[in-house]
Amino acid sequence: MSDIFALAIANLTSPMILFFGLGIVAALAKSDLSTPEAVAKGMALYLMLAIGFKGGASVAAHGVDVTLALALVAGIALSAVIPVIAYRALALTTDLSRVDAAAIAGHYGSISIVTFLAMTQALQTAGVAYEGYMVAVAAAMETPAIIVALWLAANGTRSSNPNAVREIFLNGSIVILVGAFVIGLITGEAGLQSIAAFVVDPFKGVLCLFLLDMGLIAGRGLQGARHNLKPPVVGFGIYMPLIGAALGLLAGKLIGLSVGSMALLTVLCASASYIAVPAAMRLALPEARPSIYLPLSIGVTFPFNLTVGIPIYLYLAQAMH
Amino acid sequence: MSDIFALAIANLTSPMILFFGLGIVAALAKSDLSTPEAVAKGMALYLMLAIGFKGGASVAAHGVDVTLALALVAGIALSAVIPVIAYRALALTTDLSRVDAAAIAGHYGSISIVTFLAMTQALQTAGVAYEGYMVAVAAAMETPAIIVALWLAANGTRSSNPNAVREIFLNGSIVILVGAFVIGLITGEAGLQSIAAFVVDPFKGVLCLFLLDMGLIAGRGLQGARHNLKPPVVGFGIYMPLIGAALGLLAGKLIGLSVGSMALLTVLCASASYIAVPAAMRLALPEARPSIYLPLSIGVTFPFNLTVGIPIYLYLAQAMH
Amino acid sequence: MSDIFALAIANLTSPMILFFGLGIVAALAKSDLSTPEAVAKGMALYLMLAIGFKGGASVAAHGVDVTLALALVAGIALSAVIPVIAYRALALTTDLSRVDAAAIAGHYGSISIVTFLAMTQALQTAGVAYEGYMVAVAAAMETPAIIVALWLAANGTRSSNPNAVREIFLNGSIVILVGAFVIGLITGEAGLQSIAAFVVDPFKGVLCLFLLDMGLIAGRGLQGARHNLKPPVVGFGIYMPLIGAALGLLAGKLIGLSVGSMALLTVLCASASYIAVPAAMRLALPEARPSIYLPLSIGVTFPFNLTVGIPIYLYLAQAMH
Amino acid sequence: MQTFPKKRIEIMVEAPLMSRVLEILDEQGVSGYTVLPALAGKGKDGSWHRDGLVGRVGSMVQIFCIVDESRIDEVLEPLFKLVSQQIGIVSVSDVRVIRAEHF
Amino acid sequence: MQTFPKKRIEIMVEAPLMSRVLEILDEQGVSGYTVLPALAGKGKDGSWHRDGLVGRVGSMVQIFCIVDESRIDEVLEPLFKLVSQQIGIVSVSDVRVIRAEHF
Amino acid sequence: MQTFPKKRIEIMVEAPLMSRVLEILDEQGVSGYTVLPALAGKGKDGSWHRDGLVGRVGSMVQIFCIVDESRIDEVLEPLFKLVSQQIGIVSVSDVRVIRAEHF
Ligand SMILES: Nc1ncnc2c1ncn2[C@@H]1O[C@H](COP(=O)(O)O)[C@@H](O)[C@H]1O
Ligand SMILES: Nc1ncnc2c1ncn2[C@@H]1O[C@H](COP(=O)(O)O)[C@@H](O)[C@H]1O
Ligand SMILES: Nc1ncnc2c1ncn2[C@@H]1O[C@H](COP(=O)(O)O)[C@@H](O)[C@H]1O
Ligand code: NA
Ligand code: NA
Ligand code: NA
Repeated sequence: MSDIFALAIANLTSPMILFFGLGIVAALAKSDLSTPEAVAKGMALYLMLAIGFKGGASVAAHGVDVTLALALVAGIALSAVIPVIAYRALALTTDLSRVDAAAIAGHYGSISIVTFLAMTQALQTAGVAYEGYMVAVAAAMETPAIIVALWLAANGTRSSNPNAVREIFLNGSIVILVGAFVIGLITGEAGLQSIAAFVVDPFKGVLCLFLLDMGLIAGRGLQGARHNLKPPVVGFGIYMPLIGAALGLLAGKLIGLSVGSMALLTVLCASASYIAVPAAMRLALPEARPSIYLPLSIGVTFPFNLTVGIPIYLYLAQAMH
Repeated sequence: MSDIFALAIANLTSPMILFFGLGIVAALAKSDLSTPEAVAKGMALYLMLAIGFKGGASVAAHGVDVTLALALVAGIALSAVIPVIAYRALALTTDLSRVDAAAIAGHYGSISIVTFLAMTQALQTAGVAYEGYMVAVAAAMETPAIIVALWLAANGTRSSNPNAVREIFLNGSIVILVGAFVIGLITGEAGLQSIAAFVVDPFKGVLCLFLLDMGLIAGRGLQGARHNLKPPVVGFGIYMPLIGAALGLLAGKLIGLSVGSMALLTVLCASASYIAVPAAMRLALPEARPSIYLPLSIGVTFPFNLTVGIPIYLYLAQAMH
Repeated sequence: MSDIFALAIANLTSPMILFFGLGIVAALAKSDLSTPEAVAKGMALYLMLAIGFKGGASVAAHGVDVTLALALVAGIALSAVIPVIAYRALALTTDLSRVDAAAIAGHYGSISIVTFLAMTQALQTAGVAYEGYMVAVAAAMETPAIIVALWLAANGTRSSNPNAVREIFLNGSIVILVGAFVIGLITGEAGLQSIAAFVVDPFKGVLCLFLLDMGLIAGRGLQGARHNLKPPVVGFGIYMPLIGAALGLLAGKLIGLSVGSMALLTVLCASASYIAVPAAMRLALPEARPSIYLPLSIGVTFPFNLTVGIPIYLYLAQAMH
Repeated sequence: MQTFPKKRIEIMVEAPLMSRVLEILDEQGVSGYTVLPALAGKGKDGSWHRDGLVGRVGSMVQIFCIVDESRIDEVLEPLFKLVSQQIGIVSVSDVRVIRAEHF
Repeated sequence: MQTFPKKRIEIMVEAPLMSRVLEILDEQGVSGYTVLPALAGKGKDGSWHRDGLVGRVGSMVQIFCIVDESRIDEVLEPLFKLVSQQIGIVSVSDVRVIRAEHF
Repeated sequence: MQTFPKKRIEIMVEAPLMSRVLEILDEQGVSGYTVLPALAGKGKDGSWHRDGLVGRVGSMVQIFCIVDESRIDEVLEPLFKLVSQQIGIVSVSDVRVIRAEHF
């Protein structure tokens, strides 16, 4: 069991996190460094395809056990429960409108796949194994939170729309994650071998370039946060991940996940969405202000998890197991 | 000689085809999954550069024989003859205008490089060798059909234009294919080694992502087909590839191609263009309706060849050889 | 010590240069072959990230010596001196306005990172080693020339602007080069290993595709040159690199660089910028005509260095060492 | 050359809302519309830039639709209802077209 | 500030036709033009979206050209001839420019 | 439906100059603006095309800004000062908006 400082150093000195830091610095320094939107979207597509496919292939290799089902159920439950807690916390500690609070809550129930990826890399570095099906759990956790958020906001104004729900469940990131997972499941080891040079070898490097871009966005988000977010809201962006992480650790312990999978479930609970949920919120809760939930999720919680959170979560997962 | 079902299964369960299927499903389910245009164009560029370069390098390695010349001549002849057959078939079985029929005919005389790539992968899986110069044949078959189509339409209205012809022969996909082929020919094995990590290793994986995108487009095309195409036209999109394939097999047999090259010539004859020819038709035959020839080529024939056609063609190539 | 013709042949028959040639031919033939802007920018980003990171990692591996500092100082000095020479040469041999001459001078004091990359490849092929810190020298040489150019133009009209200077030093290409260099320095060999499959293996291949695109642009630049550039200006685009190269060789010799690093310093002095400097000039010297300095830098000097210059510079570096 | 007066409705709206706006235009039975990508912008709800974005939130599109003067109100009504609760603006200008029957 | 009245010709045309339109504008000796990419659209000939497209067919571009009122007809004539047999539309609107000599 | 008359200022300017123009608009305190990417174009200073470009030079952007008639001159003044020494054009046209208070 490696100690927490070693984990923190290993994390902070990984090329991945350093490129993320470079992006933040460049953004704060107002450099014109930027990735074209098409390239950023292309990398996101690649990362989700690769992680989904590898997850499916590893499930095909190691087979399915009952914990897979348990992990899925736990993930869905957590994705639905966390927004309620987040909503209460915001209601108590901030003066945000019910709709804003509900929208934010939805983000924290859902997940950030990039934070998930960062943890998988940290696990590799620490030589800790994890189950491939955690990708499926990640996909399953993306949407329940959105439904709960709409329900939380409903008492306020009713502007949800049947169409929205379908769009939420068929949003691109879920389709590619689940689709690639199923394909990996079908083609198994052989399939993985045939395209490993694409989905495995360059993966870490692409993630570095992608995190450079995420750093640029997070840096801008940080600036936005400075202007639009009151301290209690910023605080929420820091302690809410820890609350989520605690729940994730407990659940992982209860259903008997391996250390690696436990760390992944933890980071899924701790992370906040900044792709699927914001898009859904613009459709279903237009009154909620993106100028609040976007900077909070991408400018505060995302960097926090990536730099401070990951080593903590991994340490605790090892300690509690 | 592997039997047809084995080939069909192997083809349908390859990551490539499964990602294509994922794309079709996502499109039909109206998911917002999509690849940015720039990324799709970038992948197309990469695939053509890689296939051209590898073809040239393998010719440099194995040397040129008379069958290369024969294959080129046969390819050009087939590309010119098939449109005439297609045109007659459409005139007999459909009520399409002369111009529409001519435009469609042009698509089927020309080729789909992606279908060609899919066959090369199927050959690899089946462990069947093929000649590198078939890429040159593919390039040579792209344009003759267009000229014939213009000639077929000419009796109707005359709107062709000298400029158009130059643009047709210098269209990007031909330039990159032929150019990369020549470069591969010049740099040979050494050149291939130096960039193999780019043009060889990740190739299959990129093809998967590209086919996901093609599936999305084909899915939309399929929907278009449902609305704009009468049954006899859809039928044409299914049986015309088989007619083309038959001719390809015969020609391959006559000029004594290897099994692999024979299968490739067959798939070239069976496939229909959806990049070079449509662009040329918009320039030279504006009266022809893209709402007919695009969905037919990309929504009907392309998926048919990819899923059903390839194993059949490969089986027949092995059987007839 | 390999002779110059061998070097020239090796250079001209490398896939890299051949793809560059293909691009030029395609552009001159007015083919519609093109790379989407986003893809071109993405490749540029990748190349700079990779070269910077590898440079930093190799410094981490081989340690820092005094020549690093000397090389940096020499590079900065050369980047500041060359524009003055270029400016005088233009004043003597052409009828360009002071502002146009100053703007052009700035381009030749700064550097072309792609030409630098081409030389690193030529060194690899020739089996000549070079120091990783030369990337830092390249980054350091990008901007001094710009300041000097503004100063040269100042006597004419004064339209520089404090903002401009900041933007010049924080321009994306410098940030990514230096940032990746520092990250490589921190993560060292281990970091390099972890993402080698991304930054090392496919590098040469990506460079080929990128040079195809550069060829397309250079070809268009060449056409622009034909119309907008008088012979004396075109001549300057040929002899100025040689002057720069001479200074680079001398400086390299004086500070005792290795053969490889000497060749790299030479090519940095010989090359002219077509990304950072033009952008800076549009901001700080709007009266200077891009229709002159862009085609000159990208249509004349860049192809010259890539095809003729590199073998000469490498030969001389070996001869003088 | 004879041209006919029409109205050009221009809608700036967040990318995720695009499909909604197009649905409305379809319901209104307009003869056609075009969507142009926007690169960056600024308004009451802050500024945005498309570069590097991964999701669709935070980038906007411009939708324009040329309609006959007579249709203008019935088309604007629902558009206004939608955009008023969203980030975005709607403007109208005069244009003349060559093929009247086309619109 | 003094401005001068001009006409803004706007042409929506399929990407493959772009070069044709620009040739026409060059022949007409207009002082300049600009091409904007379109993302998606719908018209008599169906709807289209740029995403994922590999070829140029099925995506459109917007070309606009600011010309002097006096030139309008001679410029529209050939444009109309081309676009009438293609997928696309042409519209004209009034604009005012700062530098009259520029157009 | 009630609409209010406004002015639409449209600026074509080189990509590197974009931030300058936006600074000016901010200084003028306009309520907002939008930047659209341009694909290609031609003018007094030659023609350009975005494809394959690595740097930002040689490509242009279109910036439009809807302002109240009353503000038009003070906004045009500095824009003109900037663009007159750069590659680019400025034009103004009439539009009508739904939410007057928005501008
Ligand atoms: N008359 C015009 N109509 C439309 N766009 C124009 C016109 N003149 C110039 N432009 C655009 O403005 C850019 C710069 O114009 P110029 O300064 O004349 O080179 C051109 O490249 C075009 O994109
Ligand atoms: N009424 C309209 N308003 C705006 N754009 C239109 C309109 N009609 C057609 N378009 C655009 O022009 C393209 C071709 O129109 P059409 O020839 O009618 O199919 C469409 O795909 C749209 O992008
Ligand atoms: N006055 C304006 N002129 C041009 N574009 C505007 C204007 N106001 C807003 N926009 C655009 O519409 C978007 C949303 O506006 P808003 O709802 O005010 O934030 C902005 O991000 C701009 O892209
Ligand atoms: Na979460
Ligand atoms: Na064919
Ligand atoms: Na230089």
